[in-house]
Amino acid sequence: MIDQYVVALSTYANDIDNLILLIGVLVGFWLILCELVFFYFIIRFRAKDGRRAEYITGEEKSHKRWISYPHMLVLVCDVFIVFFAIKVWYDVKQQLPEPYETVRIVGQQWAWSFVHPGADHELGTADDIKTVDELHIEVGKVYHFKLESRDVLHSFSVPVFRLKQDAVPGRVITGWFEANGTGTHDIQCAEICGIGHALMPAQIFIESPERHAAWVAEQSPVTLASANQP
Amino acid sequence: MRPIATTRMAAGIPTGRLAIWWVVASEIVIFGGLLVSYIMHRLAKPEWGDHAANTNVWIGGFNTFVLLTSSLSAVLAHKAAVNGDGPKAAKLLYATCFGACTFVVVKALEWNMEISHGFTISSNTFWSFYYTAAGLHGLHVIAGAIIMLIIAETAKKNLELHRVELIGIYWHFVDIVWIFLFPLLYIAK
Amino acid sequence: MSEHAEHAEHEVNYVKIWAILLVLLVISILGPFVGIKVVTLITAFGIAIVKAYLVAKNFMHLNIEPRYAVYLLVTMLVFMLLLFSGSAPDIMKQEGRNWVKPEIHVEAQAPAHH
Amino acid sequence: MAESIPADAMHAHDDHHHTEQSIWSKYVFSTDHKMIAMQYMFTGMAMALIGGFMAYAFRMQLAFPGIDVPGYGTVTASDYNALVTNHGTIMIFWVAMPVLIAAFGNYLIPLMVGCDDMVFPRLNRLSYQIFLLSAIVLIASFFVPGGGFGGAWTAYPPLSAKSQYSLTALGSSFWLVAVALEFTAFLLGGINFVTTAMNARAPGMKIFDIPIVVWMIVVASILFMSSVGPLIAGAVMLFMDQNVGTAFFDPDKGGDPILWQHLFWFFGHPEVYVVLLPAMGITAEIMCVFARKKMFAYKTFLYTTFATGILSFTVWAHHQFVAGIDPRMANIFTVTTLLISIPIAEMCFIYIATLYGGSIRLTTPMLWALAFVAEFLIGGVTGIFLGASGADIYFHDTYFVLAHFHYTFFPIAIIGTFAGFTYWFPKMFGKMMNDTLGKIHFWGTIIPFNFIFIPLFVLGAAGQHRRIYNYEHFPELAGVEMQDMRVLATVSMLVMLVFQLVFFYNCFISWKKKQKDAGKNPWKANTLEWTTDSPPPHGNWPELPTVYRGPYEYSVPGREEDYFPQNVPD
Repeated sequence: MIDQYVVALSTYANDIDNLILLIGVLVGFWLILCELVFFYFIIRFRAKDGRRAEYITGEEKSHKRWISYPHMLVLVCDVFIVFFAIKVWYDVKQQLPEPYETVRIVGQQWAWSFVHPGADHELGTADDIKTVDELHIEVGKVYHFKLESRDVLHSFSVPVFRLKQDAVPGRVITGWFEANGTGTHDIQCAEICGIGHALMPAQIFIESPERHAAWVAEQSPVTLASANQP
Repeated sequence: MRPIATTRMAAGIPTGRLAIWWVVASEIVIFGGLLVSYIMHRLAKPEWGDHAANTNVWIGGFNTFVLLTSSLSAVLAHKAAVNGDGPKAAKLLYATCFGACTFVVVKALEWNMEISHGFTISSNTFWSFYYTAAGLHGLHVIAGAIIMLIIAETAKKNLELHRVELIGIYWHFVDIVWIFLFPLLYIAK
Repeated sequence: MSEHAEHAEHEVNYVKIWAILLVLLVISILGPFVGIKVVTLITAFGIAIVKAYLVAKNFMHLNIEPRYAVYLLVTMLVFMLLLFSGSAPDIMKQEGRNWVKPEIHVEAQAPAHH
Repeated sequence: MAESIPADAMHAHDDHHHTEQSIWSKYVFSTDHKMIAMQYMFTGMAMALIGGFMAYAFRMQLAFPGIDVPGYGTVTASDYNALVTNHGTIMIFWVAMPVLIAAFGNYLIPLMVGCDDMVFPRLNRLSYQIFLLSAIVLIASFFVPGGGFGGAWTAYPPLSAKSQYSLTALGSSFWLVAVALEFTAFLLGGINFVTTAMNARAPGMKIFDIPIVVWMIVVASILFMSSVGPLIAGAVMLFMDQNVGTAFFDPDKGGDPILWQHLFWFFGHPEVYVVLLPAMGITAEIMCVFARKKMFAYKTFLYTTFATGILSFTVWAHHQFVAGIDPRMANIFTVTTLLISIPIAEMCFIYIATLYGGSIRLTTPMLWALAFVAEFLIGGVTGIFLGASGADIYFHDTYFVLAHFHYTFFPIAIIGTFAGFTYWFPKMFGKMMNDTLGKIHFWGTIIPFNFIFIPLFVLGAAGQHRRIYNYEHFPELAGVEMQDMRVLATVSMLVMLVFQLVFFYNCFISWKKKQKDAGKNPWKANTLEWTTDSPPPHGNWPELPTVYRGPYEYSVPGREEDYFPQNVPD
């Protein structure tokens, strides 16, 4: 349903799409049923000469059944939705698989800056690669991100990953993603952050292992890059 | 001419008193929101105990005494009003107002002292909460005192005596807020 | 008026209540001098609750008001409890699942003396 | 001496002696609940025009980026932010609340419970005056140096708290003061509504004889009063952050921006039900009258209302799923959020069941009421996507959210208002409205409405985020077919705005005596307001009515007429 508009490029994107589809089917059923009955009643019970409306209080059990049974069914649907929603939520937001690398993402008015761990896969070392508005990652690897903000709220949103997380000043929020397809896509800011909110586009470059290694080598400070050569 | 609506009592509580309960209810959530925010910060930050140590328990305690006493005179005013003794109710309301003024004056001196010691509203979040919560409460004290003076004026002429009870309920509520502010801001160290 | 009769029946000695409140106030001020944290908490907040109860019951006359007035006020307190329990996991903690507040060093403007 | 007496004092004087009222005391400083209702109604409608104009300006910018919008000029980024912020604020706080709660509440509660005025007429007048002041402050915020506040209607700090981030130092404070004043006005109004409905009921009107719409306005007022406190406290804190240098929401100095979100949404979610319930009440009232049916399971409807009200206090953090709250809390809030769908679904089932066996006349008010149910269903079910935490990761802050809440707020604030206004117009002004013009206006509003927001659902599903004034920087959103959707939405909105002229024309000609007199009870309805003259005189009835039965005794077997007014003895 969603991948018709935005390709799904993370391991959990399809879970989220399927959850949306499940909800769509369940609520769509109720919506269509209600609207059909509703319009049928409007047409069926139009005022006619000589016919009087019925006197139904709706307080008797036999009448109340007509609303109490459907709402039990709604409850059953809710249980399904809750179950799958929490399952997806747990996978995406609550648990963290072991990372291959961790990147640092910092939002500020009005740019994203990214700190890649570089050749040694460790953040906070001398070979970290700092970029602005460009995030380079390798396909098929689990990444953690440490999300921060320098000034106001921002929201790190990657539609192709179906991922969104607000960056809150004063907090470091950890999340994860694993891309399963290459390409270059939008990173957006999804939380209003001032006048330049619309001018805060960044891009994510999902690269094959070879290209990513080449990018890392190209970006790394020369001495470190040569030091790492065997 | 007063609308007939005001004389009805379908809910079993006279209209004025019913409205005061709703006023108190919505005031509970206003102070509640502020105090819940304060308590969450306070529990998270043990170091606020050190900031709180700079408040003066004796001044706070004296102000609690003043408010409790003014509550007593407010409830005695209500009793006088119930007995139909307007002038006596008015005198007791003036006494309550005197308590309110004492409270505000003591508060002002206390703040003056604290500010001169360098504890201003922007020193840190504890002091921000301290001044905001006490200030919001102080505004209620001042507003209550002004309304009380107006009611005392009419009560003196034996008019609208039911209002004495209404301002009393509001006043006791202001008192109760202070009863909780006192340990929260002064005692918990 | 029936309302007045009701008050007469439940006549309480306001001065006595006031005296009790003052005694409680003294206890809550003296509580911290014992120096035990639990005692301080009880003398501070336990007594605050008792004081508030006494004022609400005897001065605000909640004891002779129809029950729903009490329920109304208690409901508001329950809502505040809800607000607390819903937001405390974020505000009250320094870290939670997948997030942490980095240490911030905030110094109060150094007070001269005291 | 006499000429130096202020109008206010004159008015108090008039009250005692029933002399001829001056124009000031009749229209401006009136304490009559009907006049105050009209003041709220027309202030709300004026604010709706301002809010609609803002929508026009920023939708034009979205469809045709960078053009010189006729009547506005170029929409810059800061203009755009200020426009969306104030469009939202105005439509909720200055249109939905004053019209649905204050105007209909003021007009209907005394008339429907059978008394001559609100129990605190002067408090009522004060409430309106504070409200008017708040509206003036809000409009003034656009004309202060720096321009209007542009931090979204949720006003999340630090953006709203620090002027070096928002660049609107004065605008932010004006906005906040306006909102706080508005809350004060509605606290005063709410106390009045609740007390009136509780205490001033006509003799014989038992608790289950109260019309649904009165119940709904009362429950809404109670919800408002019990949820707004934390936000008022928050507003005080935010104001201090802006102007005094405190740091309640500033993490650099030990505050916490998430705290504001909790304080805001603890009020913000019940607020949805605050405006929803009166609209549901109006709809129920109209559907019973024009289906000539007793309300299906009146008591169950009330109990579901109470359940909704209480549940609405437990769901607020579903607005913050991805806002940095602890992810474990999201699970709890998902459960409570989906639970709230049950009472709301039950209310919709009751509407549908009420139609069964009816004798339905499709007059203009009935069309609006039916449209409310049909459209609100869409808004309701799309909310499930957003309440389910897993799906909300994707949908949060996209146009899907926007389309969802417009599918709830548009039926509430616009359809509900038109339903109520056209239904009670004969009572308010003593004239029938033109039915043909009314229907033209109806279809001219409903059809474009769907064409505005269905494209926005699609855009949301495609990942388009809200509050972005120009999509050219996001290649994935700047595609041709996406832009076509935006143009479709904008054009539909223009069509809808044009059709509103029909409504004003209809009001004008109906009021100008071109239509027939309404008489006391043109719709043959049961509730008490239809037993007095149209428009009701000062004091409402020469002699206040007594109530003998419930409000929805339509088509009672064994009675010749198909209605049975509440004040007619057995």
